[in-house]
Amino acid sequence: MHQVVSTPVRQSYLDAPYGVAAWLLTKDHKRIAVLYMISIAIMFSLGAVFAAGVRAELLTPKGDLLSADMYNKLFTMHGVVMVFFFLVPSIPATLGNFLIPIMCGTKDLAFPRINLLSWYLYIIGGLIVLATAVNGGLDTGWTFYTPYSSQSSPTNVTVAVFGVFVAGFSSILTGFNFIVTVHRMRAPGLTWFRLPLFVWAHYATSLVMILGTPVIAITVLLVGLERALHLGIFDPKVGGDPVLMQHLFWFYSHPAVYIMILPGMGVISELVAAVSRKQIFGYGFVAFSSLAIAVIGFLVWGHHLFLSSQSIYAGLVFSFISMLVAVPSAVKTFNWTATMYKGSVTWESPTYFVIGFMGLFTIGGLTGLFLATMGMDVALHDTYFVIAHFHYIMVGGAVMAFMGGLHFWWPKMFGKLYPEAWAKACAILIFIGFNLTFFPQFVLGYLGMPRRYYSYPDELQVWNVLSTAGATILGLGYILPMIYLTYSLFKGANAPANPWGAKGLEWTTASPPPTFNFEAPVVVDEPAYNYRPSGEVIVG
Amino acid sequence: MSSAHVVVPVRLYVTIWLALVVGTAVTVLAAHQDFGRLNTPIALGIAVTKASLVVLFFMGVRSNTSLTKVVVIAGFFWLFILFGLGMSDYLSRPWLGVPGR
Amino acid sequence: MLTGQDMIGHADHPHHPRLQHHFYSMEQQLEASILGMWVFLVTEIMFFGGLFMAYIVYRTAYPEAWMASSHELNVYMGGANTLVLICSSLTMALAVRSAQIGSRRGQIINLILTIVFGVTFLVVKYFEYKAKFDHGLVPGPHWDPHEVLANGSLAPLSLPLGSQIFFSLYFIMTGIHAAHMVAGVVLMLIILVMAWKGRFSADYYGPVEISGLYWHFVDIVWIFLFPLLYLLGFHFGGPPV
Amino acid sequence: MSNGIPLLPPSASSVSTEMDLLYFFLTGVTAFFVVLVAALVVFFTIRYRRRSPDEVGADIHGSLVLELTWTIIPLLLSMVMFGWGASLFFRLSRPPADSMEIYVVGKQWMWKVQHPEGVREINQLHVPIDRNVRITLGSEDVIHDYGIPAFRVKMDAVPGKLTTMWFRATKVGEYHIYCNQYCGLRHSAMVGEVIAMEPQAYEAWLAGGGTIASAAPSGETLFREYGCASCHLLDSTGRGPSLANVAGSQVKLNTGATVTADDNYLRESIMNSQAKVVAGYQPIMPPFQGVINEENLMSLIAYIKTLKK
Repeated sequence: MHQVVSTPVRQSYLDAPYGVAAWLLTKDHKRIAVLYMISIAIMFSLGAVFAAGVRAELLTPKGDLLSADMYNKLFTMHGVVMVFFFLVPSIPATLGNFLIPIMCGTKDLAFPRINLLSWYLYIIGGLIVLATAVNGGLDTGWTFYTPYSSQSSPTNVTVAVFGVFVAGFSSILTGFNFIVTVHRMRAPGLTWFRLPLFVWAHYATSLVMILGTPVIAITVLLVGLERALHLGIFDPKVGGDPVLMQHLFWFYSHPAVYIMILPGMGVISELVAAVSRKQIFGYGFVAFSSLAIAVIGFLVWGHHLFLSSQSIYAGLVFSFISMLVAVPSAVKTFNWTATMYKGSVTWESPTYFVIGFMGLFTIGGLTGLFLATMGMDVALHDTYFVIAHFHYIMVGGAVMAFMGGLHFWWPKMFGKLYPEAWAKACAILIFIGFNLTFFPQFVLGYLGMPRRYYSYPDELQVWNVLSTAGATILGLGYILPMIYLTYSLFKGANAPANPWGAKGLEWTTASPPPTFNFEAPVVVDEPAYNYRPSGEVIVG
Repeated sequence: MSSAHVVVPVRLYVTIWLALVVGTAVTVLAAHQDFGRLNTPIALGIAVTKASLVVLFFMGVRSNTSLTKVVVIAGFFWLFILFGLGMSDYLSRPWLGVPGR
Repeated sequence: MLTGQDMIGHADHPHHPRLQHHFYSMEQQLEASILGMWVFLVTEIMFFGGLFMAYIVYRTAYPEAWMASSHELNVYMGGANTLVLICSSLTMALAVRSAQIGSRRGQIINLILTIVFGVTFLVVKYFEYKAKFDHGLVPGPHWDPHEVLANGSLAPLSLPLGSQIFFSLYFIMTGIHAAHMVAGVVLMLIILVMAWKGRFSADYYGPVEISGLYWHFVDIVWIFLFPLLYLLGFHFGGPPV
Repeated sequence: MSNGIPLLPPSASSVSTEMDLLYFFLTGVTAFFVVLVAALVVFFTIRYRRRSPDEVGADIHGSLVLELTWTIIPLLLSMVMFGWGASLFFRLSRPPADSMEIYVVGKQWMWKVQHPEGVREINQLHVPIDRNVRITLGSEDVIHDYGIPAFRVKMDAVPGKLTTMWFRATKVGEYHIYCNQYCGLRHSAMVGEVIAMEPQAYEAWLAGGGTIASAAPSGETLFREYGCASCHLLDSTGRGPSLANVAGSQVKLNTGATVTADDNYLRESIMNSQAKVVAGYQPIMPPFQGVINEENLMSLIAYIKTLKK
């Protein structure tokens, strides 16, 4: 790769200019990424506190710790905060925001001001939703199913859905910025097939963001209007169909799962290549599987409606396509595995996160097939099996990848090294805690325990106790990095430009990068992951 | 260099405008006639034609990059995913003959 | 496909004052903003798409109610508004053209005309909505359809089940469209001020062009709303009076 | 119900064995691939660990054969899952013709059950074993979901329409009923028991009049009180069509179309009587939407189904 010679760094993006106003009005994608990182860390912590309340209540079969009302509000806020304010923006708005312009060899995203606007919309949406949480709470579940949300719920649904509506635009603007940047801003010589897979994955994610998010926006708007003005669109009494809301909702919310996991897959693709110091196995297949997931992911939403009075024939189509979407995920997993074959695999902390991700994501993906199998779904629909499955994908997969990426790029983002031993302990704790929390929920699900239950039959207690115990370990696993990463900011050793010996444009510039990312214009003349620049490389 | 920014003669814009006015008149006149099952296809056909004129000429897609064309087509393609798969449920609900299945 | 690699040659040229620092050239900047606008319009398509989906579902379920309710809409106002919007699209296209050839006067005249047409549309819309409220065709607790008899008095009107949903969708679809019109008029006012200050030239007219794209898009939505909402009722007991 | 740590729910219906088999098949596939991937990753991590700081991996870029292998094998496996699952789902969706009919209405937060002969109960469900039972579900307010894990069946109860599920209990016992679709404050209290009984015991229970006194009027009473009987005469001379033998028959409408008079048609024709008018009759019947509740509606439908010439 054309080495941009690192002249001694005069000023990193963190240095100049200081001050609250300089940060809050910044147009620098790296600073916006940091703003996002702080905000989603707060949202994640809040979501985790809500989850802790839920798990604590479920320690015993009877409803004793909380009131049923409080319990319902807690799981609702856990879902809303974690999905719309943590998982959807997590990797794209932080790592993606920081890295995509650098990986494209450019100074910034195409629309820096819109990037900042996106963060402000996120904050406004978040504040609206949190205001609802304080002011009477919200008890609809994050799915806002009608007619419960539009007629029956005693809580402030109209305001809450408006918060989600606003946050949706923040997501749209992020995706929109990425798409234009990848199309229009790539450095000379940086062809599509020289792009890092992280960029491919984010491109695919952005497609889902811009094509799906507007539909959830109009859906929650309709729910809000229906509730405020009693328009009747989802009201069976005047001929409305509540199930239509589920169609519209899942048209976004199933692909939204890919908004959460695709960036994680992008992170893992980078990490696997870097920790193995090896060209990714089957670059083209990994790249196009991201696009395949994004596109096919739009055709499967009806598998959430098998038992909702949806036509069985539509169900057949949705089930069939859901099976197809499993294939590109399998292709990715096998390609990552094959990348490690004859690699030079480091035992540094990112490897721990990669291995953790591979295990959890594989379980999460395969258990999705249970739910896409129509007959099986009859037994599992709306049980804890569903909860376990999507936590394996979203937490086991996406959050593990996020943690891995955060550790991998931390020295680049802040120019500081974190304590390796603590990072490894964190990965191990999360892996153990996660499995202990969610594996029992698979069993609970087939035993029939419905989701969103405040009390449950006595014989299910043993699995619930295990799950709550695991959640404690998991919580510890998440608190740890908040401590040692913050510590590293102040006391960590200064990081060199390329601490991992990895390939990629981001490692050719200083740690932390200067305000305009590179000291000199970037020209790219080699493929990504070119660890053995011996000869021209056949992609595929 | 892209050809997106050709300056189009005023005459072309006025022609398109005339076509749109005529299209509006035609669709209103067509609505006065009863073509049975063809009523909606005719109305939509005229609307699609009018919209295409606006997209191609007023919005300049005709002379824009192929990427813009792909973006426009993708937008409508996704719209039809929503309509098509959504209606696959509603239209096939009576087929099995079991309520709610 | 236009990326930085095509631009490297331009990098050494003296910078245009309107070139933002992270672009190589004015051309790349313009291409990026045009692509950005189109991507944004795709999100708009999907946003309205959810409403059209609801429209299709309920029209299939309640064809009678759809025709009977459409019959209550005012085709003349709807048709007039269609023509108004088509004219505004023409003036918008001409405003962009004026910017391309650097005619400040052309921009100002055409932008003002566009704004006037836009406001006309909204005024007509206001009278239309008012009539619906007067006739009790407002979904929700105040749903109480009436019709005006020959002697001017009101008589209760019986509409089939599903009509309330038609009017819900009518208000939401045309309401969101009208909100887009308001946003468009505000946008045009901003562009007008910039044009007044002579901000645009043959090298730099991106803001006019992308605002124009937005304006045309709003026009296109109406081109579909008009037949789908207004013209349906013709087959229900003859043309409306 | 169980001692020790439960792994599977009780197996008490005609489909539970097959559902378990499908579950084990899917679990087996999952376990195989998880172990495969985990073993390979761990093995590679150890076998190819970095031995010197400057070491890089081998120059391998991909293999079309491998890519095809791990595309096609998962595809074929998922097609097996799809086929098996779809076939089971179809069987679970089509109640056998000889099923006895029970009506269940979900209401925040209870299940109201109505047996043949008008016998009623709340939250409990008494059923005979070795008999096909068809449950017609309705909802009074929001979406609920009637699930019986021991029978491996479940279905949403959606307001504004009727839905169907069926099962054949095979083992005498008491099993959980859950509401699976979140429905508000006391969602987790919307539970009950299904009591599977020997057929004779069920008959005896029915004869005893169920577990609650029949406070609600019978379908026949409702038919009279709502004035249905004044137009819908049995001999087709009334202002409304005769309802004798109407259930399940083909009905010709005034639009020329023909529909099957299933439960949802009967429901719609009462609630929204103008929607589908029988050919040869005037649309003079008032809609009963908002007049009649779901529970009474179910009674009416059950009664209409008993009408014979």
